[in-house]
Amino acid sequence: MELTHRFTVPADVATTFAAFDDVESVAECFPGAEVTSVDGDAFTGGVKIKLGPISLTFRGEGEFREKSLAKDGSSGRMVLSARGKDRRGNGTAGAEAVVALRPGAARADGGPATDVEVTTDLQIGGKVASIGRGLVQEVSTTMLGRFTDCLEKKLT
Amino acid sequence: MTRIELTVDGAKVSDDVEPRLLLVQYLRERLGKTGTVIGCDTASCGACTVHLDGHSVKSCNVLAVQADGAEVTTVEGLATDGALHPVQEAFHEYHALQCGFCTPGMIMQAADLLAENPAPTEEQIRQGLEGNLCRCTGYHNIVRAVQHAAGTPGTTAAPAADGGAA
Amino acid sequence: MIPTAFDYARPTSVDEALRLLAQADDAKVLAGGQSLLPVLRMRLNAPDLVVDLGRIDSLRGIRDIGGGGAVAGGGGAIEIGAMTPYHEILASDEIRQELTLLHHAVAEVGDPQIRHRGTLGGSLAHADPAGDCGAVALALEAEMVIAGPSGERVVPAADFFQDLFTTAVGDDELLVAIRFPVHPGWGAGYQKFVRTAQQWPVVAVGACVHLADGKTISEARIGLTNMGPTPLRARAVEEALAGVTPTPEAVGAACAAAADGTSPPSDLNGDADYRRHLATVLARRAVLAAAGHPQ
Amino acid sequence: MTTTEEAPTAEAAHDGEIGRDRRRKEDHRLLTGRTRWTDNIAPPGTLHLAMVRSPYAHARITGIDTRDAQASPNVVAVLTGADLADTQGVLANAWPITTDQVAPEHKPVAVDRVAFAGEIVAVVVARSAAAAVDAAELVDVDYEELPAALDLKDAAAATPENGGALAHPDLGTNNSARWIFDSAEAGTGGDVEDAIAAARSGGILIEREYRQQRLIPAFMEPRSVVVDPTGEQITLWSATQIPHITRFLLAATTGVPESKIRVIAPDVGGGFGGKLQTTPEEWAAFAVARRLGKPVKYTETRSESLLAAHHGRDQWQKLTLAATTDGTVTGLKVELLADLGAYVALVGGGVPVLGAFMFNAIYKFPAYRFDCRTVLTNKTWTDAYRGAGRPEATFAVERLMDELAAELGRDPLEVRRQNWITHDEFPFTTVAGLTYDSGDYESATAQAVEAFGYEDLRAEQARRREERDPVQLGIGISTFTEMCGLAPSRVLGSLNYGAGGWEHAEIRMLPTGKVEVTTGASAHGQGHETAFSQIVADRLGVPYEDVEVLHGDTQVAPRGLDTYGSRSLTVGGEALALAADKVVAKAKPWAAHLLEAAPEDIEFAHGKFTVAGTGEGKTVQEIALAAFAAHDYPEGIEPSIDAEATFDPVNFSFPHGTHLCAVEVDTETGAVSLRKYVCVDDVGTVINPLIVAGQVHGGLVQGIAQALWEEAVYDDAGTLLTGTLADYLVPSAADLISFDAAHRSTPATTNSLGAKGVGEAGTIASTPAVVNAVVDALRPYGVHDVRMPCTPARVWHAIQEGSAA
Repeated sequence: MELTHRFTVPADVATTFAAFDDVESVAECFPGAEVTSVDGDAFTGGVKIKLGPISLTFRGEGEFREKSLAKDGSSGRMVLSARGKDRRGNGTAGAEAVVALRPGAARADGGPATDVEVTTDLQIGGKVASIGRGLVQEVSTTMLGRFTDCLEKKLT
Repeated sequence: MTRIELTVDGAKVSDDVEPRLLLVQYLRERLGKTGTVIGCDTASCGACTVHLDGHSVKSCNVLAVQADGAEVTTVEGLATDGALHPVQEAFHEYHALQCGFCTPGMIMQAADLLAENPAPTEEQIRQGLEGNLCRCTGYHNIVRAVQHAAGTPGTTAAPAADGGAA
Repeated sequence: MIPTAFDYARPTSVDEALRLLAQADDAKVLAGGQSLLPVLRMRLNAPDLVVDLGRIDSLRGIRDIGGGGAVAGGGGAIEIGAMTPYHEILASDEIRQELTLLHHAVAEVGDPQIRHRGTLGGSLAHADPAGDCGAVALALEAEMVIAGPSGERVVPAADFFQDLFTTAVGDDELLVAIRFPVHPGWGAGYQKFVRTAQQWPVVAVGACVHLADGKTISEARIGLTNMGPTPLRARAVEEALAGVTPTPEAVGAACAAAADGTSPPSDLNGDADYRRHLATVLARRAVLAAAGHPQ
Repeated sequence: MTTTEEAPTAEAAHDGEIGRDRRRKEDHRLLTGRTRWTDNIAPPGTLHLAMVRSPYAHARITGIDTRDAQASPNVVAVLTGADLADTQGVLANAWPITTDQVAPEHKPVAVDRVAFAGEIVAVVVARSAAAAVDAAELVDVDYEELPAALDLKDAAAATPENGGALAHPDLGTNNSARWIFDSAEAGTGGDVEDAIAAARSGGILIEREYRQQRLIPAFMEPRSVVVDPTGEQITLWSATQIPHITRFLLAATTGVPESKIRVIAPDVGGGFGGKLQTTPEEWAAFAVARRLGKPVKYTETRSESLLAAHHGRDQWQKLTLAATTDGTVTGLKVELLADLGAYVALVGGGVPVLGAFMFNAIYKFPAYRFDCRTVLTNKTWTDAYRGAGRPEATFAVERLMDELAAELGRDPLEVRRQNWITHDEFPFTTVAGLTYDSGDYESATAQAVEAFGYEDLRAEQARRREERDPVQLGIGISTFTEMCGLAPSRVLGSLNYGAGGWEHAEIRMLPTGKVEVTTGASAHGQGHETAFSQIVADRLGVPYEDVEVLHGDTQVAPRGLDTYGSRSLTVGGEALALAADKVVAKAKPWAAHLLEAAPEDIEFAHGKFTVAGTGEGKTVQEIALAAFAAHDYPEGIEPSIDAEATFDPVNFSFPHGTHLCAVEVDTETGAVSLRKYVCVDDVGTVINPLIVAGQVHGGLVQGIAQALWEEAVYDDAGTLLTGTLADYLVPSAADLISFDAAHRSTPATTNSLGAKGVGEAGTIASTPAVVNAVVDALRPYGVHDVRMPCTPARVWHAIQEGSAA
């Protein structure tokens, strides 16, 4: 399941890049998420997905597979991968998110802007993915939408 | 544990049960009413259908604690004084069962259907059985059996242990 | 499969239920249980506490609440307790005559066994985008009565459904009743499209229309099911229908906009394109049925 | 909708039991809830099992932490594949279709690698089922994901060199076996390439690719197993079709002597091939019970059943049909890929081979080639599902005959008539090398056409087309035959099948006059107790009520090869008939002795031995009592008139039939609804018309469901998306109509009963009838095919694409 979210941030690419680089701060935007440890580009944590009838707690680890920021600030890109499993052994989740940053059109006040594109390949597996019209997939999509909405608000 | 008291097939029973215990598990595991069976986990197949206070329900989709104070009739309580219920008779006569696993639920739902509508059309019978899956009969003979039972005296009056049909 | 262990409470009043919810960390409210129990059995949820509303008698019943109150329209209103099972709604002559669209939709919910246990309030609070009654509540411009720690509040259906499985009901609140304005003289049509009978709708459309002088559509309200994360109103269709003589061609043309502003899912039952198309066909059929059979 | 009485036919007038529509003996216990399902059985002290299953399609197990689960309340043990490695045995493949077949070893509980989502990685044993499930959630398994082979075509093409995913990397290939039949090589027909070349230059060539989607048998009773190791024997109760095969393979793969194993299939709630399996769950339960010395029980949930019980069908078929411009078929070439899933199941590899002999169906094709590859993927294993191989073949050829007719602009019935074997040509040896012993396709078709109102429906179709009615009518035809009564042991041996095909029966004449019958054919809904009672009552001349049929217990009926492939009546029923004849033969000297007459003067009729020309006689039941007492009997014979018989037929049986289906297709929504379904099946002699009609109805719906509703769907990571009955769409009564199912009879010549078998007929025939009808409705819209299941979305898209073309 691949999902793409796009938004624009009122800051230059380098500033936006730095904001994304702060895993703990970014995680605050995911409802129910917490980062328990950070070690260089790797981190561990959990996320409690709680929506309507569904309540699942995933624990796992993630890492930045790639981080590149053009020296001239013309582009930034990071690839973040994370995987986890449900606390009750009923499912697995894996995600690879590619964050692509490009300078956006200058703002009305003349300040810099960055166009952000987050492409997430989300894979829910195990029992939870097998039941009820892809309910868990739908829920995950919704949660991811809320996450990027929050990021957008946080950075703008 | 929660204390429950209910009437099952005419007999009063009481037990302490875990709140998470499903009615069908209570019937099967605690009361030995193994005539009622479990066919799925999503309330799709209807194999576990029983009557709860006179109405058909899927007993896998009701907690035992929710049945506290209620009257439950299972397929084992449907025959009265050794005589089969007209729906049971009709299922036999019209070969409306093969492996028989869906049969208890199918019979309980058919009995409920006829209690609510004593003279259903074929279409109404089919709609009335939409919550019960059968893999053997193709439903053809089930529909005929229910049509036949609809014309049989004694079908529409729910059995005494049923607590009466609404 | 058996659910995970939980504590169980069976309050006999709304106040008691609210107190339990306020104290609980992780509680689920059990109404008819027809959607909740499969979820618990699949262990997609493992609440600490289940609060069973089954013994709160005040939550059950169908009441004529007259023309006053918050509900506009002048035709009076009917209040349905949140814990009223579908089969009671289905058996009500009053609902069949005054809220025909609701009657039609309820007749299509699940299967007979589910309708014996399932409740209107339970399903609306569950807010499954494929549930039959959400779109109908929107089309009928129902109002939701929500009880909370600080008393009751009334939320229009349009503000009630917020997102996938998300409503205006807070964790410490309960949906206690649904009020439906009665629209004398309006016609109703409900079109549910399924692949097999007991399935959730692939798409469903509920329509109610008012015909001026019995000929021209003066006003229409259309609710869409499973065309996005929440039930939706097809506003573009409603606008296009105003003043239209309900011929198949004219209604069809107006209903071409049925999928405007929707974001239907793609799943095993159909892709989003197909659902968008289906919405236009079902909307036309629902509107024609509504216009052809005014009350 | 029509409700038609099942054809009473001539047999109804028969004064014996055979042909009577007896109400079933089985019914009473099933109607009143006194049934003995495996899940109802719990010896004292039974422990309950829960399975920890892999969420990944393909992964290495890098660690299993069972500590929390072990510490969970009421848990007795948590056992991993490593714990059970030495005792759990393996799951055998009984039909390696080629000598060089590639097959991975299949351990019941995975030891270091999982090859499909749902594979068992650990077993939790607890004092209650709930405690076992609670603890199973606490087993923490670490996996390292491996690339998964999922798509059938990709998997077939994958090699270590091209980097394609391999289901079992150590095997170096996903291709398990390649099996070819070529009529030119076999000497049964010409070279299909010649026929294709000729058609290419001046005839008609129909080239199509059809997808047989993956199905799930979805028997109503979830599988369940109870193992009691206490006492001298280990008793295993299982919801299985094959107690005898299970006992043999348990012994063969675990080292426990066969004599120490008793397998019981009590009441079994449907199978349809889905319980024709030796399962990881049975083997694991057996190993755990032996290890703990306690009775154990495992009953799967429905979602586990859909995930892990074997699936069926799942083939890609590439077909080339050559014909002359006058519509005479000159050759058929079949290239087939069959998805085995992660392991080669009990007879899974052989399923396409069963179809290989059937692609030519009822037709006189002069040249034929069948080339199939079985392919391993990281999905649930596949094996027999009602019809096994033959529905796939029938679908292909019946779809092709419709396509040929469309190409020619002719009525599809006419094209079939032109090509089928006529009644005066039997016995007929086909291009696939089978000899069809009997049949009458013309009569069955004529009867079906009349009952259907074929001409009227064609007229209505024309009218709707003319009026551009948004709801179009389609008519589908399927004239099928099948090889069934899976038996001839020599033939099965020549196909490399691991067992024979005989069946065994025993008749015990009890002193009270009751007749105790055992059969190795273990029923799961087919009504053996009734139909077999009829056969025995007829042959022995005893009251039907006095016959008791026992089955499904290796201690009660020790010899048998179980129930599948529509074999019970043609093989098992015949064994019973032969045993009954032996009883009569054994009783005859007793009768002569007791009646003080010469054996040659004794006549037997209606259960009574009489002295020719006198009224004096003894019933076979009276002789049974005399044999029990054994006070007075001829010298030189044993004091028993009991008999047993084993029957191994010389050929398969070949039921056939004509199925006609009318559907209405709503071109606005793509919805397909059944309008009318008529079938006339020739299943040979009918023992019980009521049971035969029931088998046909049920079969029809399973075939119709393949056409319209059912499909097991995986996502691109190998997760089964149709994991509940809310997602895997088994139809209900509300989705169907009543059927007009009649039968005719040209008796089989391969058994004395004349029976041909009926269990699979409806399923085999109905799928192409429905799809042909859907396509027929949509031909004016430029539609030539709709992939199964013909969902409304697929139908609607097909119309859009067809109309745009």
